[in-house]
Amino acid sequence: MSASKSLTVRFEGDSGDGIITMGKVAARTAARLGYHVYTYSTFLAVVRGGQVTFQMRIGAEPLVSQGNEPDILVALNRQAVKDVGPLVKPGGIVIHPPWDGQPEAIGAGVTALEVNYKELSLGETGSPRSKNMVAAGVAMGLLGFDEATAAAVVEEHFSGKGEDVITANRGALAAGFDAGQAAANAAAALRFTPPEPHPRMLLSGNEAVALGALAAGVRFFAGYPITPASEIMEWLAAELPKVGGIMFQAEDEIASVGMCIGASFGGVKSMTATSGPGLSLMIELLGLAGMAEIPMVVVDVQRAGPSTGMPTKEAQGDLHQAAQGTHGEVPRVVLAPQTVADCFEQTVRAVNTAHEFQIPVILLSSQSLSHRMQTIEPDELRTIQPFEEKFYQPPADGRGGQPAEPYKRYAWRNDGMPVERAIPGTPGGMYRTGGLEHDEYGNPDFDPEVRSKMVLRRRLRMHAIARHFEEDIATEQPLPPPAPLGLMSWGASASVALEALQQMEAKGIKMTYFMPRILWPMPDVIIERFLTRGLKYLFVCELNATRQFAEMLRARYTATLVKHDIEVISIIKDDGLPFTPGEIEQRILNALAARNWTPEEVTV
Amino acid sequence: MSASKSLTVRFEGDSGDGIITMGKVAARTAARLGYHVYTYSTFLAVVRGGQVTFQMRIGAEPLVSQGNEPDILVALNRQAVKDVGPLVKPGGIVIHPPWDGQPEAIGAGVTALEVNYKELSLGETGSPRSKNMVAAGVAMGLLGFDEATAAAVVEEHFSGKGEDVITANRGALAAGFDAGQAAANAAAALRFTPPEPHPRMLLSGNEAVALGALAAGVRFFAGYPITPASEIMEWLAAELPKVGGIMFQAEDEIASVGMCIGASFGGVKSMTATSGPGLSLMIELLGLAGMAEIPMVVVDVQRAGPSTGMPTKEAQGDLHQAAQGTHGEVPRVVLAPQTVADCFEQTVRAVNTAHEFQIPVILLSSQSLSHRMQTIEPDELRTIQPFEEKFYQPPADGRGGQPAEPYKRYAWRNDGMPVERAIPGTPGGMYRTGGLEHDEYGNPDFDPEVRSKMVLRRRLRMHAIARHFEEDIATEQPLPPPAPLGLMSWGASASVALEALQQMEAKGIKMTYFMPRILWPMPDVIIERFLTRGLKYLFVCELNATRQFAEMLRARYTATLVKHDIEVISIIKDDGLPFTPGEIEQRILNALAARNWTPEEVTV
Amino acid sequence: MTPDTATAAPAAGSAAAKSSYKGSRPTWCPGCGDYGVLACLDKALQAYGRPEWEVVVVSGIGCSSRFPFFMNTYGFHSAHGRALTVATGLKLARPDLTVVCTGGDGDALAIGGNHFFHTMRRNVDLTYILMDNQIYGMTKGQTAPTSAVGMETKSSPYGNVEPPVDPCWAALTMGATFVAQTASHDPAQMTALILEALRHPGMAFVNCLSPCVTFNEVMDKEYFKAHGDPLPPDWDPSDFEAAIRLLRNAGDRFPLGLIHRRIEPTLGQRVENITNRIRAQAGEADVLSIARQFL
Amino acid sequence: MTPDTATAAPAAGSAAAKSSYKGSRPTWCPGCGDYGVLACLDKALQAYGRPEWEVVVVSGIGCSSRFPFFMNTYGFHSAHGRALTVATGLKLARPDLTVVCTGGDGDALAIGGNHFFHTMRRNVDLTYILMDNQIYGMTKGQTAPTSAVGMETKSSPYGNVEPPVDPCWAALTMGATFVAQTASHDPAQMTALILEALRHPGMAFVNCLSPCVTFNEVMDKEYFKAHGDPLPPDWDPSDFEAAIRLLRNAGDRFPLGLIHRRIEPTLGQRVENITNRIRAQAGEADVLSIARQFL
Ligand SMILES: Cc1ncc(C[n+]2csc(CCOP(=O)(O)OP(=O)(O)O)c2C)c(N)n1
Ligand SMILES: Cc1ncc(C[n+]2csc(CCOP(=O)(O)OP(=O)(O)O)c2C)c(N)n1
Ligand code: SF4
Ligand code: SF4
Ligand SMILES: [Mg+2]
Ligand SMILES: [Mg+2]
Repeated sequence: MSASKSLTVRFEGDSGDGIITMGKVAARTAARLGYHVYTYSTFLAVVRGGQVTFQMRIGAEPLVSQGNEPDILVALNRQAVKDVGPLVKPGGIVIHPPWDGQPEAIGAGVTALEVNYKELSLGETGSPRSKNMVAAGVAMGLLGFDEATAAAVVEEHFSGKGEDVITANRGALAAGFDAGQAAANAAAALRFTPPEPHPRMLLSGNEAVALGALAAGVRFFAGYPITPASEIMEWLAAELPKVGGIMFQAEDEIASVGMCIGASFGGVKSMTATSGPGLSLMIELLGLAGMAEIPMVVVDVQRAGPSTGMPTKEAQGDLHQAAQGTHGEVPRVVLAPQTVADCFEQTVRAVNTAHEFQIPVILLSSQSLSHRMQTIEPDELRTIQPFEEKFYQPPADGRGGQPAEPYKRYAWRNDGMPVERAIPGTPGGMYRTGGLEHDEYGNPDFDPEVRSKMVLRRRLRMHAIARHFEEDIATEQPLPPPAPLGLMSWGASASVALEALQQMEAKGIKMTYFMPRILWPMPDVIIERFLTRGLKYLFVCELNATRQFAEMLRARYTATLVKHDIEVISIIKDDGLPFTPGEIEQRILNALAARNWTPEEVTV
Repeated sequence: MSASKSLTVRFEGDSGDGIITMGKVAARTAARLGYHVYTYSTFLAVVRGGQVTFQMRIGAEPLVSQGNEPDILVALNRQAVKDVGPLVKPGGIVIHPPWDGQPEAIGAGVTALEVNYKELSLGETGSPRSKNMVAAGVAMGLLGFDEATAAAVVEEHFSGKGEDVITANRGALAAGFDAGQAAANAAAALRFTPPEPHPRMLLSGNEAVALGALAAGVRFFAGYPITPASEIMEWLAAELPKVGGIMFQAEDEIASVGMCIGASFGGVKSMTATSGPGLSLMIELLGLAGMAEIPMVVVDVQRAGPSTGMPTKEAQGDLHQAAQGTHGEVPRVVLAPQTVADCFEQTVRAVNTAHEFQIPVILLSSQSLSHRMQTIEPDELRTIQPFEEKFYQPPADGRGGQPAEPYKRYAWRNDGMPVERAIPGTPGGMYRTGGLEHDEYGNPDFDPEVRSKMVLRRRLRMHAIARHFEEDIATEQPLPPPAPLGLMSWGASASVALEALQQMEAKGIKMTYFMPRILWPMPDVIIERFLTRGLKYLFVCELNATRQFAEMLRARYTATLVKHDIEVISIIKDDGLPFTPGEIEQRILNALAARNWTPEEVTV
Repeated sequence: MTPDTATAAPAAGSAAAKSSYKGSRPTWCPGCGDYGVLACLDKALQAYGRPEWEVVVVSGIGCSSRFPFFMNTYGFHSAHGRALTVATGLKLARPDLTVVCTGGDGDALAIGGNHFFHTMRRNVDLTYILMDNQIYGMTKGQTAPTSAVGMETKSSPYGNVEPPVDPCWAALTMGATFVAQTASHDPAQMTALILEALRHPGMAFVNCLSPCVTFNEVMDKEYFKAHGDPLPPDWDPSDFEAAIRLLRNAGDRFPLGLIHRRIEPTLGQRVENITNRIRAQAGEADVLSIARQFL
Repeated sequence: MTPDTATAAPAAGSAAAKSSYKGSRPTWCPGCGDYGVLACLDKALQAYGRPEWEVVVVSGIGCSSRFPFFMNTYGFHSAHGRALTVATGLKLARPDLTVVCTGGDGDALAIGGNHFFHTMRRNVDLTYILMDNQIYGMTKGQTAPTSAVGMETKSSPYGNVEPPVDPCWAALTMGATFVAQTASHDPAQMTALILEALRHPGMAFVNCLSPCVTFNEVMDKEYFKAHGDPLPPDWDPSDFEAAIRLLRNAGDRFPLGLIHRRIEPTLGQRVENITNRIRAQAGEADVLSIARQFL
C-alpha cells in the first residue's frame, strides 16, 4: 500500500460552461487509454447559476479517493481561478482564459497558461459555444493523451446530436489539443503513461448500482425520481427492456416499494432506489417486506438531511434509520459500498442476500459516490454469481392444488432459515401472507407462544446472516497486521480514510483498520477480533453529526471496549462535503497529539 | 414504599358478554367511592369471537400496576373458569354460572359461588341480555360497595339509550347486589374501605392524553384512526369544539402531521396521535417539523410490530424509531408516560416542551396504558401550567410590514435556543421556511459554514433541552438511596417494575432505581449520577426483543459503564403481553442467582 | 401470456374449475355484508374457471381486507391503503396471473386514494372489489370518505363535515375502463358482475354495498335495498357521458349494474409493446453486451 | 373572520395594497414559464389588496415550489407533495389568512395526488396555482403524471406508457368549486383568473401552462400558444356538465379561461357551524368542567 503515480485535473467554471461534459470526455478518454480514473463533481440544487467543478484524478494503479489539491486547474472563468488557483500544488499548472483586467493571484511555483477558449472555438466552429471542448483538448494535449482516442470519445458523446455538432466539437477539441501540445513542456514532470494500456469501464456510482442490479438478475424496478438517485432508475429504464425486464415509474416512493413487494411475491427479483426523504416514506412497507419475508433491495443514495436538506450535498446520515428506524423490529440487512466498483459488487451482494435469506436489503450509497466516475476492470462482470433462488415445487402426491399437507411458508427451522418460496402459479403452494403476526402457514396468530417463536425466528435469521457475512469478510478482507491505532469507516468515507492511512504510513505512522461493507447485522466475530488485537485508540470516520456508526459500535461492543480499555474517537464532518485524505490525517494527528501519543509508540 | 391494601377482581367471558361495560361500571363505582383503581383489559383484533378480560384492581393507596393473580374471578362462561380459575389466589372467590355438566376445577382454598346471571336477568328484565349487570352487581355486593352509587353510575352509563335500557340494567344490577350481599361473608377477609372516600377521576390512558392536550392548550388535532390510539382523536372530536378548537380526521397519517404543521405554523398548538404504522408514515414530515422548528406533538400509542403486527397487543418496540429513526438528523424530543396520571402529565410536558423549544415531541404511550383505566386526583388538573408561547411583535419602527431589519426566524444564539416565532398575520415578520437547509432568515443556503452552524444549532437545542429536563427530574424524581443493584425501565413497564421492586424490598432485597420519562435527549447528568453510586448490576426492563433502551444506555454511557464496571442486564419480553411484577422479580432473582449474588451482599 | 381478452379461458395446462375457492372460516361479525361478497367471488371464480393457484387476492387492512385469509388462493394482506401498489407490481411482473384486489372504502379511498387514482388511470388489468360500508369497520366506527355529510360517527360526533366520495364516480372519472355497482343482498347480480369484471381486460372496479352491522346502524341491508336502483334494461355501458350524468345526479340513490365499460390498451400491453420492440432492436442483449457502453 | 365572500375586502386594520409582493430574485432558468406566473400572482395580489403579512404561500418541492422564496409574504416550502396538507391545517386553524398554494404537476398530482383528491372534495378555501410543464423540472426531466402517452423523457426513454392526467379534469371531478386554465404567455388572462381565484370562497384551482425550457423541449411557449383555445365568450362556468364535456373532448387542446365555478359551503364554514353550535350548547366550557365526565 504505497502511494503510486497519480495526477489530479480540476475543471471549473460557470454552470453554463459545460464543465461536466468536458470532464466526462477527458475522463472517458483516460479510461480508454488504460488509466485508472476517479472523478468528483459538484453541481447545485438550483438548476442554473453558480460554479461547477469536475475533478479528474488519473493513476497508474487503482485509486481510492479523489485526492487532495489539484495539479492542473482548467478554469473556464475568472471565479474559478480566484477560488481554486491558490490550491494548485507547486509544480502545477493553471489554464485560464485571458484576463479581463488584473490577473488573479496564483500560487508560487505554479505555471499560468492563458488560452483564449472562446476565440479558438469561434475560429474553428464559428461559435464560442464549444469552448469547453477547446479546454478539454488543452488539458489532454498537455498530458500527452492520444488525440484519436479523444476524438472518438467526443464523437460518441455527441452521437445523435447531428453531424454539425459532432464536427464543431471535434474541431474545437483539435484546436485545444494543438494549444496543449504546444505547451506540453510545462507538464513534463507531471505526465506519466498507464502501465497496462487496456481500456477500462468508466462509470458512476449510480450506473454501477444499476449495472450490478442487472447483473444480479433484477428484472423489476419501480422508482420515483429524486436527487441524487434518479440515474439508477433512468439507466434501468433504458436497459431493462433489452433483457425482458421492466422499469416502472410509480406515483411516489410508497408505491415504488409496494410494487417491488408485489413483483417479488410473484418471483421476480425487484429493486427500488431513492434518497433520504423517499426512504422515510418507504419505512412502513419495508416493515411489511420484513414481516412477510419478501426479498427486495432498496437503494438509498444518501444526501445531506434532515428533511429536504441539501439534495446535492454529501452525508452519511441515514444509517440509524436504515438499521433500526422502523416501528417494531424489522429484520433487514444494510450494506454500504465504498467505491464505484464496490457499488457494483455490493449491489450484487444485496440482491443475492435478499434472495438467499428472504429479507429486505438496504444499500446505503451516497451523493459523492453516486455521481463520481471511476474505472472498473471489465473482468468484474464475468466473475459475479447471481444467487439462483429455488422455488417450492408441488409435492408428487399433490392433488389438483391440494397437497396432503398444506404448504408452510414460515415453517420453523432451528437455524432461523427460510424454506423455499411458493410462487403464485405453483399448484399446491397457495398460502396467505402479510404484515400481521402469523403462524407457520402465514395465518394471523396472536398467541403469545407463537408470537415469541416468530420473533425468535426473525432474530435467528439475522444471526445466520451475520455468520454468513463473517465468512465472506474473512476471505475478502483479511485484517491487516494489528496495531494500537485503529481506523474504521464506512461507505464513501472508507476509501478516503484508506488513503489517509496510506499517507500516514508513508510518514511512519502505522494503523490497523477495518472498513465494513456490511453494517447490519454487524459481523460481530470479525469486529470483536479486530478490537482485541492490542487496539488502544479506535478512530471512526463518518459524515454525520451524531456519530451514528460509532454509537452502534459502542452499543454493541461495550463489554469488549471496556475489557480492552479502547477509546473510540469519532472524526465527523457535517458540512455537506466529503472528507479529504489530508483532513482525516490531520484530525487523527491532532487527536493523538492531544493524548500525548508519540510516533515511536506506534510500532509497539 | 410498602405494599398496602389492594384487591384484584377479574371479569372474564365471551366477547359478546359485555365484559368491558361491566368492568367499567364497577371501576367507576369504585373510583367514586374513593378507591384507587387500576384496570387492565384485553380484546381481540377481530371484532367478534374469543374471550375478553377486564381486570380491576382497587387499592387504599395509589396503585402502580395491574397486580398479579386475581382475588375474585367473575366468570361469565365456563371457558373463563377453565382459563383463570386455577390462578385465583387462596382465600379468593370464583363467581360462575351454573355448570352445564362437570364443574371446572378450582384452586384449593378458593370459594366457588354459583350465580345464575341469565335467570336473574330474565326474572328482573324479561331478557337474559343484562346478565353482565347482574354479575357486576354480585361482585360489588360481595365487596360491600354502596349500591346507590353503583346505580347512579349505571344510569349515567346508559343515559341516551332510552329509559327501558336504564331500567333493565338497574334492575339487573340490583338483583346482582342482592346475590352478592347474601354471600358477603365469603369476602369478609378481602374487603376494605377507602381511607379518603372522596371521588376520584377514572380514565383511560388515551383519555388522559386527550385531557392533557386540552389542558395544555392544544386547539388543533388532526388524526387518522388506528388501534390502539383512536380514542384520543375521538375524545377530542367531542370536546375540542366546546373550547373553540378543531379536531379534523385526515385522509391518512401523512396528511395528519402535515395539517398539524400548518396549524402550528399559524400559531395554534397542534397534536396528532397514531400507532406504529402511522408513525412510520409520519417520519418524513417529522423531519420537516424538526428542520423548520415547528412545535407539535405526535403521540405514538405503541402496539406489537413490526408492520401491522398485533394491533391489540402490547409492546415497546418503537423507541429506536422515535429517537433516531429519521433520514438525516432531526432534532426531536421523546417522552414516555408510565401510568395513566402520567399520560396526562407527560402530555402537558410534551406540549410545553414543543413550544418552549420549538421542536417536535413524540409521546410514546403503549397499548396496555392506552386502554387501562386508572384513578387520578382531580387536583392534578388545577396545578398544571400550560406554557404560554410569546410571539414576535413587529418592531416599533416597522413601516407597513417592512421593518428596518428583516425578521430572522433562525437567528443564531449561543445557547441554541430559538427566538420568538413570527406568526402569519404579524406585520414585519414575513419569512419563508421549509425543509431545506437555510440561513438565519430561513432562506435556502448550502454554504458549508452556514450548514455546519445550523447543524450545531440543532444539536445545541437538544443539549439545552437535556439540561432543562435534568432540572425537572431533580425535583420530580429525586434518586432513591444508592445500592449495588439498580433497575431502570420506561413507559408502561416502569410502573410494573416499581411494583416488583416493592415486592423484593419486602423480602429484604433492596434496589435503587431510575425510571426516566424523558428518553430523548437523555438526561445525561442524572443518569451518570445514577450510574456512579456503587452500582454493580443494572437491570433494564422493556417490552421488545432488541433491548432498545438498554442499547441506547450502552451507546451513550460506555465510558461510565466501563469505568465503574457495571453490568447491564436486560429483562425483555416480546410476546405481546405486559410484564407482571412477579415475572420481573423472578427474572431478576434468576439473574442474580446465576451470578452467585447472595441477598446478604445486598445491604452493602 | 396474459388473459387480456374479454373471454379469457383458463391458461393452458390448468386443472378444471374448482368447486370452491374458499379458505378458512371468516372472522367477520355475524350478519356482516362481506360474507355475501365472499360467496359471490367464490362463485364468480368457479365460473371463470382458473385454478386457484393462478389467482392471487391482494388486500390492504380492514375488515374487508381480511378477505385473502378466507380464500384458498394465493393471498397477500398488505398494508393499509397499499393493496393496489402490490397488485400492480405483481401484475406487471406476472401478467399470467389473475389478480383480484379486495378492500374497504377507507382503505381504497382515504389512505389509499393516491394509488386508487393512479391505478385507475393506468388501466392495470386487475379486478378491484370494494366493500363499501360507509364506515371504518375494523377500527370500530369512524367516518369514512364515503360517509354522508352530517353522519354521526365516533370521529364526527357532531356530524361529518366532508362531502363524500362516490367510489363509482371516482373510479369512472379517474379512468377505470369497467365500473359496476352492486349490493351484497343481491348475490346473483353481484356474482355476474364480478365474473364480468374478472373477464374484463383492464381495470375493472366493482363497488359492493356491504353493510357493517356493528358500526353503521344507518346503512344496513334495508337501507341499501331501499336506496338501490337497477339500471334501466336499455342502459348502454359504453356511453361515458351517460354514466357521468347518472352518477352525478344519483343523490342518495345507488345505481346498480354495469355502469360503464370500454376497451383500451392496458398498462401491461403498453409495457409489453415496448419490451417487444426493444428486444427486437437490441437482439441478444445480455449484461456483458450492455456494459460495453461504459468502455 | 374568514374572507369567505366573493368580494372579500382587506381585513379591517390592514394597510393599503402593496406595490409588490415579490421577494428575493428567482433562481429559475432564464425563460422558465414560472417567472410569468410569479408576476401574475404579484399583480393579482396587488388587486386583491390584502397586506403581505396576511398572505401565506405554501408549496411542496420542485422548481415551481420554490415560489414562496420569491415572495415577500409568509411562506412555507414544505415537503414534496404535501403542500395541501400544510395549507389545510393552516387555513382550518387560521381562517383569517389568505392561503395560496403553488406547485408543479408532479408535486400536485403524482406524490401529492391523495391530498389533491381530498382537498378538492373538501372545498377548502384555498387558491391552488399549479405550474403545469408536463415534466419533472427540478429532478431534470422525468415523466410527469401530465406527460402524454409516448412522450420520451429520461425515465421513459421508449415513450411514456401512462395515459396522462388532465389537472383541470382532476380538480373538477374531484370537487373543486373553481377551475380555470391559463398560460404564462397570456399574463393579462392569468392575472385576472388568479384574482378571481383569490376572491372565490372555496377551493379555487388554476392550472397554469408554464413551459420548462430546460427539460421539456416539446411543450414550449409556442406549443402552448398553438394548442390553447380561449373559451367561447358565452361560456357558462356554472354548467358543470358542459365543463365535463369540454375537458373530456379536449384531446390535445387546452381550453383557456374560467371553466367552472359554483358556490358551496367551504370546509371552514362547515367546521365553524359545528363549533358555533357546540359552544352555544356547552356554554362556558373549560378543562375543569369538561373533565367532570371522569368523576
Ligand atoms: C397506516 C395505518 N393507518 C391506520 C391503520 C388502522 N386501520 C386499520 S383498518 C382501517 C380502516 C378500515 O376501514 P375500511 O377500509 O373502510 O375497511 P372496513 O373495516 O370498513 O371493511 C384503519 C384506519 C392501519 N392499519 N395502518
Ligand atoms: C419524497 C420526495 N421524493 C422525491 C423528491 C424529488 N423531487 C423533487 S422535486 C420533484 C418533482 C418536480 O416536478 P414538479 O412537481 O412537476 O415541479 P417542477 O420542478 O416541474 O416545477 C421530485 C420528484 C423529493 N424532494 N421528495
Ligand atoms: S365490524 Fe362491520 S365491517 Fe367489520 S366484520 Fe363487523 S360488521 Fe363487518
Ligand atoms: S428546469 Fe425547467 S421548470 Fe425548472 S427552472 Fe428550469 S425551466 Fe423552469
Ligand atoms: Mg369501510
Ligand atoms: Mg413539473
